[in-house]
Amino acid sequence: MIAAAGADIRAEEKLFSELDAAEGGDGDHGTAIVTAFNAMAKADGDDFKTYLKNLSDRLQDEACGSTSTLYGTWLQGMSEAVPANASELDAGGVAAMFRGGLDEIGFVTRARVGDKTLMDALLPATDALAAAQTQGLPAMFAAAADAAEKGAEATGPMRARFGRAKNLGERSIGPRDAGAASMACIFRAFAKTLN
Amino acid sequence: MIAAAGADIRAEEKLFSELDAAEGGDGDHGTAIVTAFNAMAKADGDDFKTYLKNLSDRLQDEACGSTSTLYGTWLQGMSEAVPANASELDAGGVAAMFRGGLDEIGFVTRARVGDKTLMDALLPATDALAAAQTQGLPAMFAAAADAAEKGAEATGPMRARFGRAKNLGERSIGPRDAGAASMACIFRAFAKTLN
Amino acid sequence: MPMKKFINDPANLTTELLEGFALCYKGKVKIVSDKIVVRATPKDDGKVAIVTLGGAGHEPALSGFVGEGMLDASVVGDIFAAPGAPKLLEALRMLKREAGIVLVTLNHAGDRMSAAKALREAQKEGIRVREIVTHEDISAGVDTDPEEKRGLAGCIPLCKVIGAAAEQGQGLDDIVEIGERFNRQMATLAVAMTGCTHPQNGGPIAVLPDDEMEIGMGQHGEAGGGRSKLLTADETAARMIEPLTQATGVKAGDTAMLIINGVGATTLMEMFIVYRRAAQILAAKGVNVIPGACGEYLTVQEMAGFQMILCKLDEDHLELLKAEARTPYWTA
Amino acid sequence: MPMKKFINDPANLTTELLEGFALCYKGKVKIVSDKIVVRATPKDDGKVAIVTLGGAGHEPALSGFVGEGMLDASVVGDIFAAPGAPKLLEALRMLKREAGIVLVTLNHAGDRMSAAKALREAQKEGIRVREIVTHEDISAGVDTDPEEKRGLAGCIPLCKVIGAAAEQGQGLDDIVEIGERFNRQMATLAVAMTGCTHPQNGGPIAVLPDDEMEIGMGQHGEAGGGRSKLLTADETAARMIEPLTQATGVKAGDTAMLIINGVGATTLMEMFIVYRRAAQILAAKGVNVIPGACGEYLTVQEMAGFQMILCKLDEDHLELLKAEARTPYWTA
Ligand SMILES: Nc1ncnc2c1ncn2[C@@H]1O[C@H](COP(=O)(O)OP(=O)(O)O)[C@@H](O)[C@H]1O
Ligand SMILES: Nc1ncnc2c1ncn2[C@@H]1O[C@H](COP(=O)(O)OP(=O)(O)O)[C@@H](O)[C@H]1O
Ligand SMILES: [Mg+2]
Ligand SMILES: [Mg+2]
Ligand SMILES: [Mg+2]
Ligand SMILES: [Mg+2]
Repeated sequence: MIAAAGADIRAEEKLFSELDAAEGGDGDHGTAIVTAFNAMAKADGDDFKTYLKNLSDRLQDEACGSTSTLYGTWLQGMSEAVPANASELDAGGVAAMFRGGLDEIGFVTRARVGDKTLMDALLPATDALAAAQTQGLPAMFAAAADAAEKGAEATGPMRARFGRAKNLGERSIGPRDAGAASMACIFRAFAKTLN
Repeated sequence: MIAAAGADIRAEEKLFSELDAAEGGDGDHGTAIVTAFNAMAKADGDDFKTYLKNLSDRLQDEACGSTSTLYGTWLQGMSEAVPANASELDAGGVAAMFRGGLDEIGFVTRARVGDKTLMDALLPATDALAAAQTQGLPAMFAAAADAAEKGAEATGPMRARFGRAKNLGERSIGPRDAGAASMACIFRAFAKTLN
Repeated sequence: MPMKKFINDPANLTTELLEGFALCYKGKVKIVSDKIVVRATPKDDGKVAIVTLGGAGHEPALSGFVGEGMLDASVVGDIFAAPGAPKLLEALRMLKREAGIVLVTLNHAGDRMSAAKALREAQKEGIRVREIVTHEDISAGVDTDPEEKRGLAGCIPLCKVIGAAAEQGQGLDDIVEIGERFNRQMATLAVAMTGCTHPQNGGPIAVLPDDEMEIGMGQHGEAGGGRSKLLTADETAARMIEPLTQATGVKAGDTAMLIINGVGATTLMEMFIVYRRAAQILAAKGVNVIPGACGEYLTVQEMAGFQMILCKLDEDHLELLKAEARTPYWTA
Repeated sequence: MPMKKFINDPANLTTELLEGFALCYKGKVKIVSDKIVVRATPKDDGKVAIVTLGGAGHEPALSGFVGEGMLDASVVGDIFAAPGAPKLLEALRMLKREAGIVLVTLNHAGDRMSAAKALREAQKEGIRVREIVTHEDISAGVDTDPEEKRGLAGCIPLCKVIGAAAEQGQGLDDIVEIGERFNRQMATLAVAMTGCTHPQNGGPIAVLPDDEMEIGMGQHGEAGGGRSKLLTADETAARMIEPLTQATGVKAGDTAMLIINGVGATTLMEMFIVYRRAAQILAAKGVNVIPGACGEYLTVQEMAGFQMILCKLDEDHLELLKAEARTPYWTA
């Protein structure tokens, strides 16, 4: 799943950097997220907990910027939320894992829905996973991908309140948030591999 | 005469800077020669010797670069070549005055005709003044202006061997030399005021 | 138009630039563990250590100020990107000492998040460390919540001051007090005239129309809101020094220092001309302006523009600024 | 496109920039007689004085190196233009002393002509002064007549060396010998990637196509002849360090110093990357490369490019380079 998402992310690298620049950021989100996936490609681990922790560590070691800490924290939270030695997860376990990731991110940033950050995609996607728990993994991820995409779309007319883009004020309105767009791309890739 | 030449020089300021840049110099000859004429406008003196010396001093005080020393030296040489207290000069005196200026410039630079510098205009103009001595001042300056202009024209196809432009080598070929062009402009202005 | 920079593979930018920096100043600094710049000869560990973190691409900042009298370590991220929390934690472990550590964090989301994560872990491990967050950019308005204000080049004189205090052997709490007082009394405002290119992806940052400039530009070319037609140097200086004076509260009889930090393509010629007018305006207000600095300290690639930093100084700051410093890019 | 610079009336550029410079570094320098920059506290006049001359627009050069351990005076012309001979003569009169004066002249037509005129007059007046002409630019070819080679930023380490010798109280002849030996053993090569704008007339200098660079560019953007497509940092470093090694004769076992002088818009990031490769190549040849410098010392407005300076060092040079210097833009 990481490999598939990595491929889709790499294909859109330029777009993510352009969105970062367009909303008033420093135009490097594409570079950051691609570096993150390159780092994650080197991770391994026999069970979910170890693998997720390894993903988090690799990513934080090699990727920099907000992306490093946000994604690193997300993966770390997921790792902490899965049981030790588990090498399979049921629908409830997956939903709990993503909930754990979201909770941990909440510790490093105060951003929530409406602040024009990746939280606009991640929050509804995590909620959708939980809501669709009874319908099995493919349906859960399809719902999450739709929710993430809708969330990312909605960031266009928002005014950035966190991250570098916030300094632009009114002028940040228009383009989607770079981090929300890449997060939606990741959930879409997850959904595709499960179908 | 200085005032008239100054007006013509000012009108062409941009051209002289462009020629300086085009032949591979630093694109400031227009600025330098205009500064020189602004400085000279403040000079006075009751006789030729004092006035010329004053022109030279003012110019060297305020103008900078090669122009400062070349023109300053030229005027100083002229001052030294005229008799003390003279407030009028006959044709021979004028020719001798310009000859003195040229000789003194020869002290600060080894450039001669063919090196793509102001010497390509000044040398033939000074010779023409001497050659036309018997025909009176207006004819002398008309001949000098023609000679200076022909000399400046001829610098186009030359390869610069002195000044900043020399570093361009082959690529200095094409545009006229900036200093030769401004020198020709000065002689033309002198010729016009005498007509 | 292709990007015109002297670089090799964009992926290796930070590693290569740090290698070159360390080779060039090998008497003064060295790289440990890939992205941590430390002094060639460490400071006596009975003294408080000063550490900072930040992305690359802003050279000489921040690593150029590692050395005698200023920083003990600079933890470097990728271009314009904060280093990850694990790297910072590693540096904090390396400098762990009873006297303690001061971590200087510029207020940018990435740096703050890395610092928060690393500090939480460091404190768990019993490392004695206190953070000073700089947020002296007044482009969002003098009265804006400090949490919302960016940290710009004002961190450099701040590091000079606390670095000197640490060198004197002052205690952790005193150093933090001196630093926070300096922090509160300084303000920075940036202006940009042209954008620049991101050296990794070649993309444009902060494009400005041919006849406009922007007061309030951020450290990475993030926009600031104060667009105007081109102004003269004197007009620009006046527009910037007035709010800075207001923000710092500098008034007649006070002592202050003025720094012009070029961000890339703006010449020292221009910085001197701007410094001149700003210093004249301060002098006319009766402020005692001590010698300052004009130069490139914290840059934004080849962007044309500068940051104007005004620091109101107390007696102790004045003395600490004068104390010996021998880093690659700041000496006293 | 209008010129984008923070300036006022272009006619006052030099005066205003010098005023700003002197205000900013008032503890170290002051302006006398309009365009002569001297130390705030003069050196003991039992010691030889070091003077140089040159146009403005190259800041911090040359006035930025006036101060303890380097220059006693810098005589400044207008933008890119040598000062007139009378100004230089005035400075020589001001510094007249039995110990003598060394005048450092960069080999450019205007500077040479002013120096020649002023020296002739000074000698008539019994002022003891000797000239060192720098002409270390090898762009015209290593074997070119020195009279035909330009003086670039190599004059700065040269001034450091002779400045230190003067500070030690060495005699005029010894200082000239040390300086001429340093002069013969150094070489500089410049490269440009973009042109710049003349700050007085707004005209373009040294326009380069979007995908080309030029090795051999002069101090004022005068062309040099080595046009090529854009090269990487490593390729550029290799193409430049090889002829410099040849010109200086640096070989295994020798000690050398490498300096990268940014001319305007090129970032320190890039200079470090270039320094890295050039130093690695020298080290691979068995050369002992001592700590060097990367920074903007002698600039050409906002041009992108740099000068690479290689100096082969004798024992005495090595020691003189390390001696204390506390000028605004060069310290040791
Ligand atoms: N404080 C924050 N809280 C939540 N998300 C943030 C925050 N700061 C940045 N982001 C997210 O990170 C994205 C930018 O990532 P990136 O460009 O890699 O970081 P940087 O700001 O270090 O250049 C933004 O588009 C936004 O989605
Ligand atoms: N060594 C020299 N000998 C004769 N003329 C020279 C010399 N150097 C420069 N010139 C003349 O001066 C002109 C350039 O003047 P200017 O641009 O004012 O000087 P600078 O070279 O100081 O920028 C050249 O076009 C040339 O005619
Ligand atoms: Mg970004
Ligand atoms: Mg010129
Ligand atoms: Mg970034
Ligand atoms: Mg010139």
